[in-house]
Amino acid sequence: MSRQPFRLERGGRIDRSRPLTIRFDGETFTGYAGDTVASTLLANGVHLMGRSFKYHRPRGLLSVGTDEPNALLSADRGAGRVDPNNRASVLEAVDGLVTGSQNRWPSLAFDVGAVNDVLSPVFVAGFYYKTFMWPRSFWDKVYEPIIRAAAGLGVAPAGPDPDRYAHRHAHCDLLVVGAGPAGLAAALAAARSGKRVMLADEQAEPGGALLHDVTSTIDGVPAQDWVAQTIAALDAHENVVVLPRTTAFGYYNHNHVALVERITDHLPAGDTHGAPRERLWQVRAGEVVLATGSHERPLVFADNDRPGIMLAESLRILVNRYAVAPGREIVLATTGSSAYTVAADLKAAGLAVTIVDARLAVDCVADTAFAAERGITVLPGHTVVGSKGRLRVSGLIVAPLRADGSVGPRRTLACDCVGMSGGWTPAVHLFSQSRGKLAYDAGQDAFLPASHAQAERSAGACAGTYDLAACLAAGFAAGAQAASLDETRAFEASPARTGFQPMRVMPTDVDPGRVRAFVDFQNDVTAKDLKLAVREGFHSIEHVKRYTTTGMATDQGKTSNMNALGYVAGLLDKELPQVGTTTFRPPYTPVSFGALVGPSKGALFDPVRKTPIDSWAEANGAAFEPVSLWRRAWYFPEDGEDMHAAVARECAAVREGLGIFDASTLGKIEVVGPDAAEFMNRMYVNGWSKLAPGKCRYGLMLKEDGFILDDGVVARLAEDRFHVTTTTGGAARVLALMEDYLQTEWPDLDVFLTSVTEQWAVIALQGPKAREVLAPFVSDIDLSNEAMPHMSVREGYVCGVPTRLMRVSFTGELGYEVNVPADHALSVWETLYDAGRAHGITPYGTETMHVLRAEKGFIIVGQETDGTVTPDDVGLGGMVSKVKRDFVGMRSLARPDLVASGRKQLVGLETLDPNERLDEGAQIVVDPSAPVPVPMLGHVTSSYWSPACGRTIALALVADGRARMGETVHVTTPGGFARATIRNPVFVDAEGVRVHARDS
Amino acid sequence: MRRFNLASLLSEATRGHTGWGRQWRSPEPKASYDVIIVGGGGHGLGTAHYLAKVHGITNVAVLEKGWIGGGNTGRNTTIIRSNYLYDESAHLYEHSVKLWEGLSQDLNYNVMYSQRGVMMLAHNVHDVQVFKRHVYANRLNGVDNEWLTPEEAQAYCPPLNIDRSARYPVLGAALQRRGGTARHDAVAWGYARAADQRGVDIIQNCEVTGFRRDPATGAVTGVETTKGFIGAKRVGVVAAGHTSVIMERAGVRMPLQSFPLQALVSEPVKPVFPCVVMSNAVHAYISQSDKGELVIGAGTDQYVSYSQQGGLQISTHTLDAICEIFPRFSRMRMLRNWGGIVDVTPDRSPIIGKTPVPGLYVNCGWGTGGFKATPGSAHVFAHTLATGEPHPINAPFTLDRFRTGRLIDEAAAAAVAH
Amino acid sequence: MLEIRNQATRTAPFPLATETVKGTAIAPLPPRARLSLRLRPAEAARIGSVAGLPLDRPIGTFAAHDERRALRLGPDEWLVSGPADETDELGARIAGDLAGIVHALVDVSHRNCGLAVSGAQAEAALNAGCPLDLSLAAFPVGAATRTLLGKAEILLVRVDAACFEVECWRSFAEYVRTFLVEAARGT
Amino acid sequence: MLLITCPHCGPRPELEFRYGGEAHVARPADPSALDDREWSEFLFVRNNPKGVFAERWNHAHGCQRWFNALRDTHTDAFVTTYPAGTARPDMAAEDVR
Repeated sequence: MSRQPFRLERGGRIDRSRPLTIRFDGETFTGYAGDTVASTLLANGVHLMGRSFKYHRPRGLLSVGTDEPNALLSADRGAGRVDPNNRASVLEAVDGLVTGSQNRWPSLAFDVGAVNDVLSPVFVAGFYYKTFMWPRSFWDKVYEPIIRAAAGLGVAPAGPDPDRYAHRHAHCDLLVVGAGPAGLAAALAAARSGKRVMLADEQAEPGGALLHDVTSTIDGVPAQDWVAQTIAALDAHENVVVLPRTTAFGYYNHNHVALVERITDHLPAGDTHGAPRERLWQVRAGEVVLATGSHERPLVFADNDRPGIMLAESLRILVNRYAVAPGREIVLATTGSSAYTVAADLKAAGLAVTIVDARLAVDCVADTAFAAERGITVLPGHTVVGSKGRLRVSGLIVAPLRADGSVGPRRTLACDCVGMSGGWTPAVHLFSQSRGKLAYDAGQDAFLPASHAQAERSAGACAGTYDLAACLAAGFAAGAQAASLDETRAFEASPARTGFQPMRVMPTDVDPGRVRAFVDFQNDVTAKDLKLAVREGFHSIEHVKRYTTTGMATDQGKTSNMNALGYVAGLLDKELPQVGTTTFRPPYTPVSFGALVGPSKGALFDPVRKTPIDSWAEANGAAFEPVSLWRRAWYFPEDGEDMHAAVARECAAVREGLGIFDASTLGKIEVVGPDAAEFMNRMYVNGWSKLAPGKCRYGLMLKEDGFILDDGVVARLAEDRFHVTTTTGGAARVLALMEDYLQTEWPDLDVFLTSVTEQWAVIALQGPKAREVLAPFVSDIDLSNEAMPHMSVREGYVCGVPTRLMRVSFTGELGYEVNVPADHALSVWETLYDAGRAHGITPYGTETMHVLRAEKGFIIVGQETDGTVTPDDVGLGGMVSKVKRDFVGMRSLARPDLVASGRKQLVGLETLDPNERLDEGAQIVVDPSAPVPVPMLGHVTSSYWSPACGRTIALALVADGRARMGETVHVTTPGGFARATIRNPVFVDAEGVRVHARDS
Repeated sequence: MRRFNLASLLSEATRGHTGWGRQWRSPEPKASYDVIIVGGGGHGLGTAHYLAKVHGITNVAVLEKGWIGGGNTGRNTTIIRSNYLYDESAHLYEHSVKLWEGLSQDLNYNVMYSQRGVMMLAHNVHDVQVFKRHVYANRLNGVDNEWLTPEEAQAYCPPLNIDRSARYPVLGAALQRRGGTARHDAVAWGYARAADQRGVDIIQNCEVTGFRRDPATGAVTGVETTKGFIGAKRVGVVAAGHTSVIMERAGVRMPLQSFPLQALVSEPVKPVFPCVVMSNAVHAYISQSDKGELVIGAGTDQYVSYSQQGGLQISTHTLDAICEIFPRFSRMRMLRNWGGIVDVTPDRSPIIGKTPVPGLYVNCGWGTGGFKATPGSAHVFAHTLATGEPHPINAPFTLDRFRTGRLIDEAAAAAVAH
Repeated sequence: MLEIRNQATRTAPFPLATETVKGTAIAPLPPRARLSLRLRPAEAARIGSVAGLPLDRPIGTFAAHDERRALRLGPDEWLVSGPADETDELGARIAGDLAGIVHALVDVSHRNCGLAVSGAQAEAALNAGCPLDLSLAAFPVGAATRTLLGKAEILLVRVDAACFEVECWRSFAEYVRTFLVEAARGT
Repeated sequence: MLLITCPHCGPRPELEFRYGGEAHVARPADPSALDDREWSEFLFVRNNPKGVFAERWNHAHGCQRWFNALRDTHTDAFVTTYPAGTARPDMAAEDVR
């Protein structure tokens, strides 16, 4: 157990009364509540936390923020709760948390992959485009597997994720992103308006940079007290919601902002109480104030990536917020003023500090005076040319810059920690995502928000304002304006040390082509890689980025982009804006798939629609198949039966006795109004004016392009009322298409459409005994053949409940479709089933339905047809009205290719071997020995064992099929070809006698 | 120009890689060219390469509004396959796959065509019918494609969840082993370098603002650009999502609509996903890049847009499906989410060929699937531009098919179930 | 066979027990009579009301009279509901009121089913899947609209500050109920 | 996700809407009178501008009414929405700024 040798005696926002332990690479370390994993490790003197992507260089923490590129760890919270690539800098320390380093073997300290570092002269940017091409077959088998295994950082989770994730849609008048000084002031200003305010911040507690500011005062009180007062003030407003641990990661159209809230990861495993791990917030905000702060820039010099070399402000955070000494002997290398504040705080915490300032002495007089007052040594006008150490920095090599720009003699400053500050980059990510335009501000060397695309304001450091009082005032003004309050307010606050001289790459005394000065740490992109890219003609920053991969690591270039852009601009001798800024894409920081998926998994991935009879089917052993969102009974196996046997038995039962089938999923639309028949005439290929009430007719519907869209039986209930059925999958599509035509093309028609798919459950009774079994339960309807012939509809009662009873058949047998109100369906089904048992009633599923209709040559839309089939193609050309002036799709039927010869037509197929069942989808050829590409005639659309025929049967679409009756063709099989004969597609009862069965 | 190979790479390594020159020049436009190609994506640059290499036409300029490869070439999920149903499509995409197979060597630029296999999952009986139809048709067309049982599919792609109780169980899969992925940026750069080597001028930051036509014949005589007028005997427009905008400047209305298409990648992880998996039923496709990122594609947003930005709901919907099929990825994180602009024709097949304007040719309408076709598309379009007549492979992909009704509708052929 | 009339029992598409999660109660509602009424807006304005229910309320609200309600879902669409045993009576009354006027009246009593969602967190639970602004200001008591809950279409009615009624098509009931329970857990 | 103002229901999230492509493409009164080219233009050829576009939307999960919108396809900003069957308003993107 460690004793935290680098923990400072006093200070910090950690809770020393709540110690905790975490594990890292098998060792146990102690820390306190309020620590991150990084601060815990550093408190214990552990700086080596990771290995870089390409060269496997030893790396430590660079930043304590979300911009951390190096210290990426796996986090293990128990079974199934393991995930890679967590930033140690923001990963909250939780008692019992197990972490591990990544991308190293066999250990972090000794990593074989570091051989890449030795080979780095070869492995420069884009090297793989230039080699690995010979021999050709080696790419897949040798080169690529090696490259892939070397890349990739952490290891993907191994099993399903046991955690729950929540979603929340929210609306507010004002969303403030970032609870630093500007964001807090904005929320404070808006709070009193009474409007709904949301304030989101990615850190565990609000306050932003003020949480590590121990010297500033605001309006006379210490900054951290001001934070506490402000939070208390906001909490007192019911209209304000403060969301800590919540990152706004995506700014989408029309002020739609996505945030992710981390709810349980900071809690010990036993304390989560079933709460979701994370919550995705989708906020529609009237106004947005972005107060997202800024990121510090590293300095680019040789070997600037050793563990112990960090961003300067991060050292200040470690000391002031976490009470951790990142080292005892610290050198701060800087090109700007903010590092002096860091130095003062480090010194105040008892650490030895030296400042190396690349600015000439005359350019940093005020800063050096400030340092001198505090007894801090400053080397102004010095560049950094290298560092020493291997797994931890042991010295910084510096050299004076001469007036002529040359570099003087080197000297090494011994140290165990380095802070670097290359200036600041406003975090304009969300602003840029909102499609606001950025403009380059040369004075600040930064891209700043210029013109807005949405109802948005940027305030504070993200808009280039660094002084505390100015940030507060800007935030307040933004919040007030966003809340339509005409208010401003001045704040009194300690002045901040701001300003820097941008320096893309530190001047050096050696051949810059030989040193490795890292720009993008994680992806191991060096300044010389950028130079190589420019040399090779990659001049757009997007090209440079893609060629070198700079800015494409998991930190998305937060620390590297400005250095890269500035350096490339310098190489090209162009202004920065001419080289461009890379586009910022969501998410701001990586977001778990789980949070994005939310509840939509398992049973909630997609609704499973069930019919009212589903429970009966399940209880009776049905196998189910998914059909669009529905689950339908597929077949009802009896003990030991496979699908083939069950379907054969079910088919026989329907042909010889009685089958009962749940057809409830059929789409149903009630078409009502004086113009109903006219509307139907326009929507369907056939005519409806002459269909008498009480009659049914099979209808066929096209899309405007002339191809079959849907079909179904239509019953005319009254002059002005049709009960239209559609296919199961087509129900929504057909209704939508009808509504579209009705509302937008023919608004003059007096017709209304109502979906009744789920009002009416449909029980199909099919088979010679259908009438006999049904009759006793029907009242008010005469079922006799004369009174109710095939294709008729009657309204009355069955089992005492209202019914729309249709005498229709999709099987070729005497049949009824009993429509009953859905809540009554199960009861009616059970009554009919019980009564039918004496007659051998057999429940059947969709597979049997398919076989029975195929025996009759009936098509199924979507199986015999795809989106390229006309009525004539499937032998239904006769249905197309010759007298109607127009209907949807009619004109297209006359297009040249739709009337050309050689179209595929529906035929039947019989294999020479009556037991051979063809594959649905099999292709049909004349000559199987023809050279590739073998010309194809068509394909098998349906294929079954037909109990009625005692053999297999198939339907197929075959070019000029109707002219090929009797021809023998060859059909593909998994192993070769089968021979088959083309025939008429009706296999059973071609005369259609059975459906007209006389009264028994 | 230096050839790329291990020897040159090692030799440069010893001298700090200072000997590499530009991969392509950055010339000012000449007064006129034999052929101008509008659009510096993979298809356009490839067209220039094949014009020079196959047809000996080197007085060619590629005009790019921004930076080459910056459109859909650099924004797609890099899936390559040729297992299309219809003869016309199968021949086109197979032509492309064959060119992919030798492309690195042809260009002397490693485009990393990785034939790791593309697997399409069948989730219901209808999918099975449709995919088997593809498998059989492909085989007769000389395109590899095979049917796998769920167990075989999982053996090929271990993260696959083949639990039969899943909301959309895997009933089988069609696998094209020769399919795979490639490094998209390298395709643009490789073609640019190869074309440049043969004398083609690649002109970036040059937007075509209008067309000049012969008043007598109506034929195109050149283009107005932000760098001035440039004469041309023939002009080929290969502008993907912006084709309608460009063609309107030539007075031609196209049967095209431009939609946002989104994709996303995860943080990089060690190899975990060996192939490409597509699931049409749940609208998702996924592979893992050589860098380790899971590369995930979604469907288009529903509305026409040139904003290169879509709604979050498209990505979340896709991830729903990905996590349902691959539950282990729930704790992976989305690293980057972006959008492109895809131009979609009514039958979702491309238009490659002549236009009503003499001398003006167009290659567009690749929708969500253009990357895979890059070499084949470029090769036949070069033929069309060089000879004035379509190559037999692109002959069916005319603008006129919308008049005759002879559509090539692969999506319709996979019609949704009854 | 009239003697067996009305003997068939009604079977609800979800369990009849109320589920309470983190203070949010999700309770099945008893069956109701529901009639979809379609009528041109001009005619509706002229008629004023049917079955004692005003037709001229703003789209997205409902009018109530005794146990009857008329939800105005669109310019020409109302969902009229009442006690389950009044379906025929309600239909006849409306048809009578609209005699001679072009309209469509379709019985959808069994198409929809309802759940009550109540409790202080009801709004938050619904917002797990409903993208609308459900604050009292934006969606007050009396509001009624078609919208979405996750991947299902619902009818959402606010009957009280802390009580909503959610109706959906019957086959989506299991999904909607499961979704709401999960959503309540996530509040 | 877009925020779309339904003329009947007010601003609602895009999730509730279904897109319908270009507006004001009236179905010919007598399709048979059109030749193949004219008919194919009606079927397939659409304006696809980068800029203000008149398009159709259906409030599918709301009032279920179709309506039209002017939207700038470059920025996705709506200029206005208006009922189906009414003429395209004479407005440009600048009018709403």
